[in-house]
Formats: sequence, C-alpha cells, structure tokens
Amino acid sequence: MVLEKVVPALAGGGSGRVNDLAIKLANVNGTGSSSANNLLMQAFFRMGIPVSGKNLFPSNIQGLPTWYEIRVNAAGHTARALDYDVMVAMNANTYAQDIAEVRAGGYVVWDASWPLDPVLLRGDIDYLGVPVARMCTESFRSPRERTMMQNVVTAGALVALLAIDLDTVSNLLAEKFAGKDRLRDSNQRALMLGYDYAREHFDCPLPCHVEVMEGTADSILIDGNTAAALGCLYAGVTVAAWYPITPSTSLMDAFAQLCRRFRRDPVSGRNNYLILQAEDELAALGIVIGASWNGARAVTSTSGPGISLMGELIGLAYYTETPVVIVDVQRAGPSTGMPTRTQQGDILTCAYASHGDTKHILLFPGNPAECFDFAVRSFDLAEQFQTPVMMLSDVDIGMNDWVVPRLSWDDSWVPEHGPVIDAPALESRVEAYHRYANPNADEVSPRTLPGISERGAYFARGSGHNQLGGYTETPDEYLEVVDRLARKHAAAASAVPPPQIERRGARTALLTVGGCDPAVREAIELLATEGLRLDYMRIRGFPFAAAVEDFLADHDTIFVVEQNRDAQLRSLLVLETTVPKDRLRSVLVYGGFPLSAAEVVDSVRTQMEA
Amino acid sequence: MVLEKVVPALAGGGSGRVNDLAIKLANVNGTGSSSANNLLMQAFFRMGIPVSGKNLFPSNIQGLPTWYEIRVNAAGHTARALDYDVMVAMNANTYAQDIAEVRAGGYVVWDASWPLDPVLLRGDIDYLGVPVARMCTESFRSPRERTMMQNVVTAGALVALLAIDLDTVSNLLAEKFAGKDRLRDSNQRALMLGYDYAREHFDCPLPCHVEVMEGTADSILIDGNTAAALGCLYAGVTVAAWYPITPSTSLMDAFAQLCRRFRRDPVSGRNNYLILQAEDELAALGIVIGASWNGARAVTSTSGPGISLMGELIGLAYYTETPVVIVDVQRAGPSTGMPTRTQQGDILTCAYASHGDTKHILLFPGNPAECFDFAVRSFDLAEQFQTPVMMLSDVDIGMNDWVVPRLSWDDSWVPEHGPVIDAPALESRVEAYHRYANPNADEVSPRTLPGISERGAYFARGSGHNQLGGYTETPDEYLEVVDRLARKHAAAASAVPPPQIERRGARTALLTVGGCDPAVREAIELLATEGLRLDYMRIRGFPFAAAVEDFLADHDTIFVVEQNRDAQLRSLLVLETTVPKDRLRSVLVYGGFPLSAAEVVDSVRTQMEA
Amino acid sequence: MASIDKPPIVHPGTRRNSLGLTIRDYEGSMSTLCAGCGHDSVTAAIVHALWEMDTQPHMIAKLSGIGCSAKTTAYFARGAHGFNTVHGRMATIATGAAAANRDLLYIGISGDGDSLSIGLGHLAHLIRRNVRMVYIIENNGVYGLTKGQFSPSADVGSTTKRGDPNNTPPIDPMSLGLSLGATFLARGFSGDKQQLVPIIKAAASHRGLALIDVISPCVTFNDHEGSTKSYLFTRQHDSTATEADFVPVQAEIVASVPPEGVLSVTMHDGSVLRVRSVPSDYDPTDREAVAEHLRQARAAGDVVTGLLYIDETSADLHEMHDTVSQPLRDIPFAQLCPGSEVLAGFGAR
Amino acid sequence: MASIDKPPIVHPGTRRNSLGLTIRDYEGSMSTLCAGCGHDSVTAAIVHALWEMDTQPHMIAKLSGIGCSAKTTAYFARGAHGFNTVHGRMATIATGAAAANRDLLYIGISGDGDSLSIGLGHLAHLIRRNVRMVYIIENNGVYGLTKGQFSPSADVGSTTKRGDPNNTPPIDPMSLGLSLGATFLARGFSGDKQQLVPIIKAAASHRGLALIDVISPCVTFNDHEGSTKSYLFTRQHDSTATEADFVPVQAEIVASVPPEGVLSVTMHDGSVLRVRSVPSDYDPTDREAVAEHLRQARAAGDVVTGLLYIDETSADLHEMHDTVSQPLRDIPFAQLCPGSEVLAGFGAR
Ligand SMILES: Cc1ncc(C[n+]2csc(CCOP(=O)(O)OP(=O)(O)O)c2C)c(N)n1
Ligand SMILES: Cc1ncc(C[n+]2csc(CCOP(=O)(O)OP(=O)(O)O)c2C)c(N)n1
Ligand code: SF4
Ligand code: SF4
Ligand SMILES: [Mg+2]
Ligand SMILES: [Mg+2]
Repeated sequence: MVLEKVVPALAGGGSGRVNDLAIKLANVNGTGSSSANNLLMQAFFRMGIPVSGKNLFPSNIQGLPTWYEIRVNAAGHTARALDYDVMVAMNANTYAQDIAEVRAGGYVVWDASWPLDPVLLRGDIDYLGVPVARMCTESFRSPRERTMMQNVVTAGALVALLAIDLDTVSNLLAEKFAGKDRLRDSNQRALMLGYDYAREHFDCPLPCHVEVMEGTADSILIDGNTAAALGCLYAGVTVAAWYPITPSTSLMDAFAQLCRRFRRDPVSGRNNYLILQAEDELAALGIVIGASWNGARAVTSTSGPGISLMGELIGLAYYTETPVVIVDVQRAGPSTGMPTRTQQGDILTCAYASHGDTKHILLFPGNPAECFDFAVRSFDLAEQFQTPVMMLSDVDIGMNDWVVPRLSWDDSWVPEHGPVIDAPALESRVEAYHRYANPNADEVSPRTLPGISERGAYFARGSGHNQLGGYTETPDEYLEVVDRLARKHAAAASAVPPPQIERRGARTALLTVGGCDPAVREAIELLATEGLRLDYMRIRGFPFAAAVEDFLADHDTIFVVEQNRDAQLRSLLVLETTVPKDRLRSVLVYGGFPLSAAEVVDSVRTQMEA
Repeated sequence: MVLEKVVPALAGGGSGRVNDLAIKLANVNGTGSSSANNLLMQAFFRMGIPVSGKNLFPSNIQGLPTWYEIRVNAAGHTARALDYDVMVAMNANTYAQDIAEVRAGGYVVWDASWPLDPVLLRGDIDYLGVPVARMCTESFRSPRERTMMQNVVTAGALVALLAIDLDTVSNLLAEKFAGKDRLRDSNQRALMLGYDYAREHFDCPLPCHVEVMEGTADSILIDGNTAAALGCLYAGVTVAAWYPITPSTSLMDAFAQLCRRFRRDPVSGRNNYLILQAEDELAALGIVIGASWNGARAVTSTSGPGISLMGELIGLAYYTETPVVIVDVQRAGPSTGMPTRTQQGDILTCAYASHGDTKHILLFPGNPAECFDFAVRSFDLAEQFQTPVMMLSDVDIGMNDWVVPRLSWDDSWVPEHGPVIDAPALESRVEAYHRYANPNADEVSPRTLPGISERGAYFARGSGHNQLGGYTETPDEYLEVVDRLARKHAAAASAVPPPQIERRGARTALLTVGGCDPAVREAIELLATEGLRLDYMRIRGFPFAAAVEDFLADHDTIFVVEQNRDAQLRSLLVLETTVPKDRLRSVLVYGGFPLSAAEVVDSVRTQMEA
Repeated sequence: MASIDKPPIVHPGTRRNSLGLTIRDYEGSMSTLCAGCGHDSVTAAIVHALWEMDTQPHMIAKLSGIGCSAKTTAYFARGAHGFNTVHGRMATIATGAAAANRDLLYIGISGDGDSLSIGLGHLAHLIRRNVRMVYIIENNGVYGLTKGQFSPSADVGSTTKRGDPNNTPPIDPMSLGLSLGATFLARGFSGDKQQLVPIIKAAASHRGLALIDVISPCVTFNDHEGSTKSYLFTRQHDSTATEADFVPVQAEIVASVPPEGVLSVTMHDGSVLRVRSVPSDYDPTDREAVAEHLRQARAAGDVVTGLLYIDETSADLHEMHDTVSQPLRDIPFAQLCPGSEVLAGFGAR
Repeated sequence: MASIDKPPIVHPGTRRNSLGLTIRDYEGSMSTLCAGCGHDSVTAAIVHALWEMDTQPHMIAKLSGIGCSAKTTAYFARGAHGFNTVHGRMATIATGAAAANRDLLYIGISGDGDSLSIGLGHLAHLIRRNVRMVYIIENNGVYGLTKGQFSPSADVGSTTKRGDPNNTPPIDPMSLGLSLGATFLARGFSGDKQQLVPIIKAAASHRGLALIDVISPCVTFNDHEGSTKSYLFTRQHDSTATEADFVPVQAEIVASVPPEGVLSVTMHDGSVLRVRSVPSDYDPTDREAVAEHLRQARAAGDVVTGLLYIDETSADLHEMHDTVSQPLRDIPFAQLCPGSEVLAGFGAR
C-alpha cells in the first residue's frame, strides 16, 4: 500500500525535541548525494546549531549503498548517534535495514514515486512519502539532472519538515553556484519542489525540528584532512610526496589546492613548492627523507598499507636522525581491510615501526582543529629531535566535517629548526665538525645542511656509525649512538602535546585517544546521570608526558576506549608507563564506524557491574 | 725488540687448564683464514672436546680486521668467553687491541716476520713469535699461496702448542682436498712448517692444552642456517624465494645445494623444486604466498630490513589466512645497522608485523638443532593455523658452528597440512563451500586448493570479508572474521614449542630466548657457586604456552636476558601474559657480539645488590 | 571489490561449448563498477574467450592487485579460485602460484597504476622470468579507485577533469615489454571486443608471459575531452597493426600455406595462431621493427592495437629452471624427503 | 661502508685547478673494497672529472644505496655531504634532495642489483621525472657485497664462479632507459678512464638525469672465465659508439662548424659537448637508431660504450613543475606562510 498524505500521528511522541536530532540519509553512491548532504550541514551550522556529519561510504565509485548521518545537538554532543529521528531512505536496496534503524516515534522520508512494500511498515514510526524521482522526471530534462536533483528535492523536503531556515539554504545555493546561474536556478527549483511538497502534504515542522541559536559563533566547519593540509602550509612545507590512498588522498588534494592559491611566487608567478605523486609509498617517504636531509620541510601522508611499506625507510630516518613528518590517516585493517571505514589500528605499528630497536614520536589529534595545530607542531618536533614524527588521524577525523573553534595563527610564529650549524658558524669554529658528537651531552646533535660548507660535510648512513658519523662495527661506539637515540626519544615526552585531562576527583576514569573524544565525553555525562562519576584523559602524544603517569597513578580503574581489536593504546601505556596492568580495562569498538556514546556506556556499565 | 726464542715463563700461570681454553684468531678478512679456523674447529670436535667457534667478521669482502674465537670446554660451556688464553695476532692493524685482550698468564702468537713494537709488550703474558709470512715466502711460489698458506702455518703452530692431534688434522686436510693432491700437499706442508717451528722454538704443549675425550659422541658440528635449510628440505618445501641478505644468505645457499643433491627427479633428472632469487623481499614473500595459496610448501628467508619490507604482505597472508613461513636471521639494527653482528632486535616487529590488528606465530630456536626441528614444525604450524609463521634465528645461531646432538628423523613422519578439503570431499558434499565459514565453531576453517574443483572455488582477498569469503564493509560480518583470527592466534599457544624449563625451587629466575641459552646456563652455574640459586626458562614460541604463565607466576623476580636495547621479549611477556610488570627485570646485551656468561653474571649481580 | 550475486537466469536456448557450459558459466558476480566502465567490456571479452576455448573453470586461477581493474577478477569465472592481493604485488604472487602448479591457466588483471607505478619492478621481473600467464593491464591513464589521479601511462598534455595537464612523460607497457624481452605483447581496446577475444585466446595458449595492454576508458574520471585515454580519442586514433585469428588445438588445421602477409604460429599447446599484418610490412616477430613502429605511431599520436609481438621460442619460468613436468605441489612427500639415513650423515665427526 | 682516514700527504708539486684545489682535495677516505675492484677505478674517474671541472666540493651531494658500489660515495669528495641510504631507494632520496635544492650537483652511485633489481621501479620513475643528477651504475653482473649472486644484468649463459649458468634474460639499463625516455645515456668501462672522465663531465652538465652504466668488474666474484662482465671479456668485446670531448663554460668556444661526424651540444649550463661518432653513421640523438644499434651489438655479443644518447631539450623535474629558480629550502618563511587573516577565513560560517 502506498502512503501519500500523512499527518504525523505520533506528534511529539518521544521525538518532540528541538535542536537535538539525528538524521540518516541512505543513498546510492555516485549519484551526487554528497553535495546535498553538505548543503544541510552548512545550513545547520549557519543556524548556529552544533552539528556533525558522518559519511559512511563504500570503497567503490558508483552504484553501492552509502549513508550520511547528521546529528544536530544544542548541547554540543556531536558524536555518532545510533537512534535516528529521521531516516531519509532513498535507496530501495537498503529500505529494510534503514527503516529498522529508525527510533520509535521517528520518521521515514522515502521516495513515493514507487510503492512501498507493506512488509516495511512499522506501527511506531511515521512514513513521509515524497515522490522525488517522479517530480524530477517531470521538472527536469537531462537524465543527469533528473538523478542529481533528487538529492536537492529531498533536502527541500527536509528544510520544510525540520524548519531549517529556507533563506539560509537558498543563500548557500546562491554562493555555491555563483556565476553559474543555470545551475543555481535548477537547484533552487529542486529545493522548492521538495519544500513545497512537504508543506503541502505534511504539517511542518515536525515536532523534532531545529531553531536558530548561537552555538557555533567563532566555530568553523572543517574536515581533518583539510585542516592538516593547512597546517603543512603554515608550517612552511615546500616539498610533499605521496601516493594516493584512501582516506589520506584528500589531505594532499587540499594541500595542492592551497599551494596553488598561496604558494605562487608573486614576482615570477612560479611555484614555491613541489608536490610529487610518487610511484609508491616507499618512494614518497624516500623523497621526504631526501628533502628533509637537504633542509626543506617535507611531508608525506598515507594510510595503513603505506605505513607498512615505509617501515624500512622509517628506520633509516630514525637511525640517520633525519627529520620527517608522516601523516597516517588510519583506516580499518588488517591488509587492505575496509578503506573507507575508520579505526585506530596503527598505533603499535607506528610507535615501533621498522625492524631493530626503534621508537618514534606520535601525535594523536582528536579533531580537525588539532589536525591543524599538531601538523604545525610535527615539523618543529621532527627538526628539534631530528627523527620521524607520525601524526595519526583517521577516516572519522580526516574525512568528516566537524564543528571546531576557528583556527588561529600567531603571525610572530617562526619555525623551530632545532640545532643546525650554519656556514658562518662552521667557518669560524676551530674544532672539526662531527655529526653525532655531543659535546654538552645534549641528546640532539647539531646537523649541517648540504651545500653550505666543506667544514660541515658529513656522511649520513643507515649502517652502524659512531659519534663522529664514521662507520663502525665496534660495540662501544655503536652503543654510544643507539643509547643516545633512546634518551632522545624519552626527552620528547615533555615536548609533545600534553594529555587533555578533566579531573572530578574520581578514582575511576575513561582514557581515550583521537576522534573518540566527543563520544567518550558524552558517555561521561550519560554515566554521570546514572550516578557514576568519572575522570577523563585523552592522550595526544607519545612518548607519554609526565601528566599521563600522574593521572594513571591517581586512578584505580581506567577504561581505555579505543577503536581497534588488540587494545593497542592500552598496550602502549602498559609498556611505556609504570601503571600496573590490571588497572587498565579496555573498551574496544572497531567495526569501522565512528564511535558513539552508547557503545562506551554499555561497555563501561557491563564491566562495572561484572 | 724482536722476540724469537721463548720458553714460556709463566708455565701454568693461571692457564694450566686442560680442555678448557679460549683462543682468539685475529686476521685480515678475505685472506682465507676461515678454512684454517674451520680446520681447528673440526680437529677439536673430532678429539671429542665440546667446542664452539664465533666468527666476528666485518660487513666487507676484503681487507678489514676479522676475528674468530674458539672455545673448547670439557664441561660443555661453549658460550663466548671474554678472556683469551691464546691470541693469534696476525693482523698488525689490531695488535694493540688484540694483545690487550689476552688474560694474564696467556699467550700471544704473532707473525715474527716483522718486528713487534715494544709498546705492545706486556709483562704478564708470553709472546710466541712465528715468522709465518717469511716461512711462506720461502716455501711457496705463487703470491696467492704465499698469503693463503699463512693461516695453515699458524694452525700448524697451534697444533703443536695446544697438543691438538696431528693425525686428526692431517686426515682432515686429506679429506678436504681428496682428489686435489697438489692442494693437499701444500696445505700439509704449511701445516708442518708451523708445527715444526713451534716444536723447535717453544716447549710444547703449553700448560693450557687439549686432550682427546669423549664429549662429542652423537653430536654434530653445524651452523643454524644449514640446519634450517635441512629442515626445509625434510618438511617438503618445493618452492623457495629469497633476496640475498646477510646473514640469511647462507640458508638459501645451503638449501639450493641440498636440493641439487636430493631433489633431482630420479627418472627425468629434472628438479623437484624451484628456488627463485626474487627482485626484492616483497617479491620473495609474494612468491611464497602465491605458492602456499596454491598448495605448495614454500619458504623465504631474510633479515631485519627484509622483514620491514614484507610488512604489507605479511598482513595479506594473515588476513587471507594463507600459510607462509619466513625465517628471519636477525642482525644488529636499526636500519642497515651492523649486518654481520648479532642481535635479537626483531621480536616486537615480527610479533605484530603489518598495520592494523595483527598477531603472528613466532618460533625461537636456541641452537642449530632447534633450527632444524623448528623449521620442520613451522610448516605444519603455518598450515594448521593458516597464517604466517616466523622463525627468528640470528647471526650467532645461523652462521656460527655449534656442537649439537645429531639430527634425527622419524621416517614415518608426514606433513600435517591442516584442514584442506579435497576434490572428492567437495564433489560429494551437499552444502556449498564457504572459505571462512566455521560450522563447528572451530577456529581454523578448511581451505581448498585452486585447480581442484569448481565447488571449492573461493575468492581470497585482503579487503574486508565475511565468513563466506564475500566482500563486506558491514561491522558484524567484519568482526566475525577478525575476532576469529584473534582466537585462532591464541589457540596456537598449545601448538608452538613449549618453553624449556629448569626448576630448582628458586623464587628468582633467569628467562631468555634463542642463542643466549649457553651463556645464561653458564651464568646460572657461576652464580650458583656464589650461592645464588636460580630457575631457568627459555622461551621457544609465541603465543606463549601455559607453562610460561605458570613459570612466571611461580617467581618473584625474573631476569629477562635478551640481545636488544628495548627489552623486546620482556615487552612481549608484559603484553601477552598476566605477569605483573615489576617482576620482570632486564639484562640487555646488544653490542652485536654473541652473549657471554660474564655479561649476564655482572648484570644480575649488580641488580641483586642494588 | 564489493560483489553482489547475480541471479543465474539460464535461457534454455543459450549455446553450450564442448564442455556443455554456457557463456553464463564463465561469468562471475555482478559488476560494481561504474556504468560504462571499460573494465566491464574487458570482463565480457575474457568470459567470451574462456567459453569459446572450452576452458575448465576450475583450471583457471584469477589474480589481481588493488584498483577498480583489480575488481574485475570477481566478475568472471566464478568456478575458479581468485586472489585479490595487494596493490602492485600481483605479479609476485602469480609467480609463486605458477611455480607451485604449472598446469593452471593464470589470468592476472591489473591497472596502469598497479602495474606501471607501484608494481613496475615486479612486472619487469615477471617479464624476465617469462612466467606463463595472461597478464592484462586495464589501462585508463588514471587511478580510478582513488578518484582520478594521473597514472604513469597518462600522456604528456593529457588533462584531468579539472583541466590540469600531465607534465611527466608516460610509460608505454608495450615499449617497456619490448626492451625487457617480453615474448607476447598485444594491445586492445575495451571498445573492440572483436579484436580482443582472439588476442586473449592466443595469450592463454602462449608459452610464457602474455602481456595485454587494453585501453579501458574510465568514464568517471578520464573520458572527457583532453584525455588521451577516452573512448573518443582511442576510437579516433586506433591504428591496427595486426588481426589475429586463433585456431584451437582440437580443430584440425587445414595445412595451407598462409596467404601473403599472414603469419602462422603454432603455440606451445598445439593450437595455431594466424596473424595478418595490416600494414602489410608489419612483422610481429621483429623486435626492432615493432619498437620502431610503436614509437613512430606514438609520435603521430596513434594508438597501435592488435597482437604486436610474439616469440614462441623462448623458455618459460619452468623451462628455465628445469622443473619436473608434474606440478610441484603434487609431488608425493615420499619423493621429497631424503629420510633418516641421509640426515644422520650431516655434521657428523 | 667501513672507512679509514687517508693520510693527507700533499705533494707540493701537485697541480691545482682554478679553485686552487689539488686532485687530492676531491678524494675521500681510503677504499675498503677488494684490491682491483672496478669500482675503485670509477672513483678515480669521478675524482678526476670533479677536479678538472673546478667543482666546489661542498656544492656536491653524494648519494648511494647499499652494496660494494654504494660504498664508493665515501671514497671521493670528502668535502661534500654524503648519504648512504638503504638498498634500492637511493633514487627516491635523491629526488627529494634535488627537489629541496636545485643548485647542487647530485652524484648517485648504484650497483646493478641496487638499480635493476630492488630499485628498478624507482630508477624508472627517476628517469621519467628527469631529475637533474649524475646516476652511475657500477655494473658487475653480480651482487658483490652479498658474495656473488647473479644480478639482473647478468647475461644468459654467464656462469658463477662455481660454474652454474644464469638462465634468466638480462636487463640492459641503456635499452631500458631508451624505452623510458631517458635524456642522457652513456656506458663506460672502469678499465677505460680516458673515456669515462669526459662522460662524467658531460653528465654533470646535463639538463636532467644522466644515466651512466659503467662495466665495473668484480674481481672477487665475477672476473673469471665464463663471466661476461670480466675485465677480459669487456676489453675483448668493447665497441665504442662515440668519443666525447667536453668544453667547459669558462673556455671560450671557438665557433667552428664541427667537423663531419661530430655533434656539438650546448649543455644547460652553457658548456659545450662534442661527440664524435665512431661508426660515422651513429647518431646519439636518434632514439630508434641507438636502440637498434644496441640490440644488434648485444646480439653480436658486443658491449657498446661511449655517450650513447643525449637529449638536451627535455624539461627536468623543476621545469616540469615550474618551481622557482631559488632552492625551495632557501625560501624565507615569510614568503611561505599566508598569515592569520587568510587562516581566519577557512571554514567560517
Ligand atoms: C599500498 C597501497 N597504496 C595505495 C593504495 C590505494 N590504491 C588503491 S587502487 C590504487 C590505484 C588504482 O589505479 P589503477 O591500478 O590504474 O586501477 P584503476 O582503478 O584505474 O582500474 C591505489 C593507489 C592501496 N590500496 N595500497
Ligand atoms: C632491503 C635489503 N635487502 C638486501 C640487502 C643485502 N644487500 C646488500 S648489498 C646487496 C646487493 C649488492 O649488489 P649491487 O647493487 O650490484 O652492488 P655490488 O655489491 O655488486 O657493487 C644486497 C642484496 C640489503 N642491504 N637490504
Ligand atoms: S572509477 Fe573509472 S575505472 Fe573505476 S569503475 Fe568507475 S569508470 Fe571504471
Ligand atoms: S666483492 Fe667484488 S664488487 Fe665487492 S669490493 Fe670486492 S671486487 Fe668489488
Ligand atoms: Mg587505471
Ligand atoms: Mg653489482
């Protein structure tokens, strides 16, 4: 039976919330749904409502199911919500599963161009049928428009149903298609088609809807890869090398676009940068090592498989003490795994990457704003400690849009290159220069750049070398260097971003990393309502700062929340702090979707009850 | 001043021991010293005296200092000794350091063809000058012989000085040069030149000398790489792929030689094997994966850098559940490190190799005999658990000659291929075959081989897949498989070689791995003489058997002795057992030379006193 | 590599080959590639060739790396084992598979990124080893699965959808193959099944490595004006070097002197390949001439297609290594293990 | 890579170049290679060329992978920075170094294993990118440092010391370079310094990647009878294609029409290269003809030496990417950072 005219029966039935709702849009990928999703995100954002969008897309270009989840929450909880107020079901292939996911009292917006199989009907939700396809066929001529515009029509219906500010949406279209009037008009037309249809057939707005508020002032809506690219731009990167791989590709795409805009030499019009699409990840890191050795700030971005391939060269950079920055936008492993799904599965691999005794500096941004900050800091750290620095982002942080504080920049900031001896200093000094000698027992030895002065010449090698930089196979000489490398790594503990800590005087705490942040914070609030008080710490760098030790020492039970199977962060804490193992429990969610508070709450509750 | 005729002044001075002495031979590499060293090793071995040889050679082909240490010890202690009774100093470039290493009351045998710088004279040792070069120039014509024979002359002198059985040595020469009379004669001549000279100028034997005994019956003298190659031969390996790298090269060389002898098809005279020198380590492992997927037993051998390069493909084999065997003959890292020096630095890298959540089966042979046994078992394990198995050997075990019990073989042994469904079974079964389905909840799912039957066809992929082997990006389906992989790995704990344990009811224990075995055992005896009773456990496989847990639980203090900087075995124990961290202390020796008991004793003593 | 099972609708009337199999029996799961993707046409040609050759599905082994092209292996011969490996390493895994069992028909599907970028070194050594297999590069000048970056086969001046030109000279797998001693080189166009099917059949009967470069347009990222790997460009610049005609073993060969300008090659499996040169002086057995022809064509902006070069005389991997004729994986253990007595001899005094 | 410092004995009488430096100033630490190793002769030729070219030592950057050949970088230009990287990856690190600073003279030393086996893919893409550097392959047909296994340049039939023949066809870096569009290809012989020095000078002045394949016998593992990379074999089969004569920038060039059969090329730095063809019809600018010549020679078992191919017209890495003339690493930070105002604009409502 087809549902045409529906007056919401369960008005307010559990869904009568304002500026607190979760929408899920189910589509077929490659049909242009993303621009419509983006339109809605921007609209909520401009209305001042904290919002997040989670793109659950397949590793495929066209024709498979894809979902987009939008959560607006006045309280600022923007982690993934698992119960949906509104399901926009536009993919007949996934109707059953999509409709099943709607919360009781929620709504299904579906394409009423074709009948709906009665088995899909639930009594506890409302069905709002909009003949999207039919309307598009009637109103648009080209086949392309007829598919593409369906998403805009749907958006129009949502604007009406959720009381999204129509002018805001229209303005967004106007801005987006500035100069492309024809496109703008057809989009606006499609928007109104859906809008009017909804107003006509349903009494709008629905009980659960949105209102303008002031929750996003001084905030921006941005994805982590773009933010990280900005960080590279501002840190002064001139050489970048990469090999395409989901989900890191958009980082280099963004960096290339930024360079085209901001890195043209005003005088010559030529490029103040060089971005190389390498033949593989080994080459990408090799290029970065060569450029850094030669004094340029260089970066590569990749994902798990690339990290595995870079292993040998990471060891070379570590042992030759060459600064390099690697951004690992993590995806679900092992092997090729699920390229478009999120996971925090490379923590251990990165911490100890490469054979032999190696330890690396890791940065764990928790949101796009930190992707920018940490990207900038990563280059300073790499040069100060003359070693590889890896920034671990992931699909959720890197590719989804987050509302974060506006990025700020101190124009007096200058890069910290760490100890480097320049030509004058070399020419004037009496004693000969030796690359790895530490007169003042300082852990980092000054380096010199090629092309500066004969007096600074040295031979970098991945083979056994002594303090002078000479080849050695003599135990004592070899030990002097590798032992210093261990001390050097330890010394970085005070230089990496400190943990983010919230103490409430509890003996139990939740500890997490990266993009789990919003879900875990929300979980803490939810558990508080159940009378469970919890402290909070989010790890932001490795080696671990002293504050991490202190926090661990002050708690009897610490739940380590992370998105991998093998409790990798917990493992790193066990190995690299003095915390007794049994104090650390695990909350592991690693199915590939962004974390939600509910998953954390459930796990903590059951473990506490046990 | 030149010392010509010397009557040992300090006769018996601390060195009057029989069948208990340490000899160090200092040479220039590329001058054929190895065959002479081998000659001495064989002689001691045939005289029935437990003996070991440690080759401390440079990563170079010709012209650099090289050392060979021989320890004969009736009690069977054959770890590296640090105080030398006899130093055969044949490399003027290292005279100073070599002579300094001789124990008080010891002897220096040097080439008296040229004067000895007086600064090199010590009062507490004897100098036995043999004009080796001069004698060779006088007695041999070709320049090549004149250098090569010097080592044999020196050997001859040692035969006289140490009372090595002359006939045994002569027979060895005869055997070695069977059919090459000219060569045999000149060698024999050289031998006697040194022998007679020593008899004439020194009163032989020295107080510290050897006597025939029965300590090596049913033993063999063999290096670990040869033994591992034998293991591959006996396990039924038909495909091997490798990329040359020190110190694993000799393993494949040995395997190739064995195949040439034992793997020619008797009828056709063609090869029952295929060994491919790959273009790199990635290719080597790729070839092994392809061959194993296709049902052949295949192996690759490499060292640290190769392991780093294999990371991505190890993950592929892990996730597609393809059996592969990798032998990692460890060398000193990081990076290229010291290729000819020993270390146990790849333990963590191998345990968790590849990005994402991965865990692997590791085997840790402690001597060449176990290299054979474990090599054979590795193929069964790989097929039973359908996963990569890595055998971690090292420079010391792999390339040095060890006296071990004769290798034995049960002719009724047949390979254990694990669950594989053959054509008849496939044709007869009613239900469809699915690669990763586990009807009986068993952790390992039966596989099928290509080319057998359409009904067994499946699609192996490193991307997300469900129990049926189909591609998936659905959390639950993905989790079913990766969670089973974790259980599968855990299940291997009871299948890997159990630890070797010696209980003496002590609360304190020494725990070690691999080639540290003899040094740690000797250390236990030495410490016992100081009244310190210690239990002993040697880890031989990962995941850890239950016995490991029990042993750890039964001791308050456990010293983990290993040859790396970062306490990698200790780390693995901390992560993969329930032992409280503080019970595990570390004894770390990682300068690149084989471990000696003294190093262990010193460290334990100081830590106990602290 | 998503795959949806295709409803096995069997039209009673569909033709059957000598094994009694219909063309449907050589298909795989439903393609999840973009509508119009060239790769799907290659799949169709493979299905057709396998069916016409009466290949036993289970005697096929399908291998690929990662990429849209790599997904193709799931779309044909569902009765065969398949291995979707990792990006750029398929050649190595195929080499190992071929080493273990020389009796299967190995079909490797790769992309221009998979083969000419990350996997170039392996492809080069696969060629040297002359591993017997069909190796198809579905060449679209871009990285499809990662959304359209240039691949090493992109021509200088060819532009992205956004209009940025490629500035790095391309790698032509055919010229590369010639310089590395490849023994079977062919180029097809996914838009010309007619030409591709016999080439695939010939490749499957070749003694060693058969490298087929198929221009297979990416409709989503590289089919626009300005692309030199588009359907339009390829159609307009297609210059046929040879026309191949494949005569299977079974069919008795009419012993006739091949007409002027037609080369007749007996493949290692006994089947016969007839190659008609279109420029009548084109000689697919003359490495130099072919190289010359390719370079001139490239200079003229032409895309030379057809069976370009063939050498049926060179040894393949197994012949080079003189391995037994039986698959190594099938040799009974008893023949592999020297036994206890031999072992007792090692290292003894 | 062991290195022993060489006693700097300076003979008062030694000649000095225009920088006032003696040839000794271009040497490095003492070689630890085997006595007679071809690689040491290559080192000598490099030292000689650098000295004659008046190169400022600190403006040189030396790079290598791993191998006996890789050690060479320690034996010349002690006044230059050096980077002994890892096996097979030198090309990538050199590319990055060149990207960061286009003003240095990059000299990469590799081996036939380092470049044609594990590093083949990188070499191929280095050629495509036409990175300006001198890339020398010290080609001995074996893996020296790992004790004599065949490398991919070993000819079929060439035997190991133990007498086992190689059965896999070789890769010839020159033919490979031609097929990949290399812009400077030369082959030398470590036994012929005369010929090698001017080639190295020309390479150092080349606009892009200059690939020099030097037959450099391994006296320890591959100089025996049966080897086709031995001193004897190379001497007996050396067939010179061209003789190069290098005229530095400084020297004023006598504007004379080059004599018959002599090609005169002005290098990007203004110096002039005169190439005399030995077979008078040999044209080092005709890719086809050179390829043809090389293949015929190989068929005849000859080793063609000399400057084989040159193209001074193609853009190098920096030109392809239109980078500023100043080294990227020297651009002041102020010119790289867009500042706070620009940043404030991103992602705002
Ligand atoms: C090690 C690794 N690096 C990068 C990727 C990401 N990736 C997947 S497919 C692909 C390239 C695909 O291009 P091509 O081989 O031409 O195939 P096409 O999609 O064009 O058919 C890349 C770079 C990966 N999967 N693995
Ligand atoms: C990743 C890696 N694999 C293997 C090795 C071992 N290895 C060192 S040098 C070398 C080959 C050297 O041959 P070539 O490049 O021809 O140099 P040559 O010694 O002949 O001059 C190999 C395989 C290594 N160092 N690193
Ligand atoms: S993106 Fe291109 S290559 Fe990939 S499926 Fe679509 S059309 Fe084919
Ligand atoms: S082994 Fe060969 S290549 Fe290596 S140094 Fe000796 S002669 Fe030279
Ligand atoms: Mg492609
Ligand atoms: Mg070599």
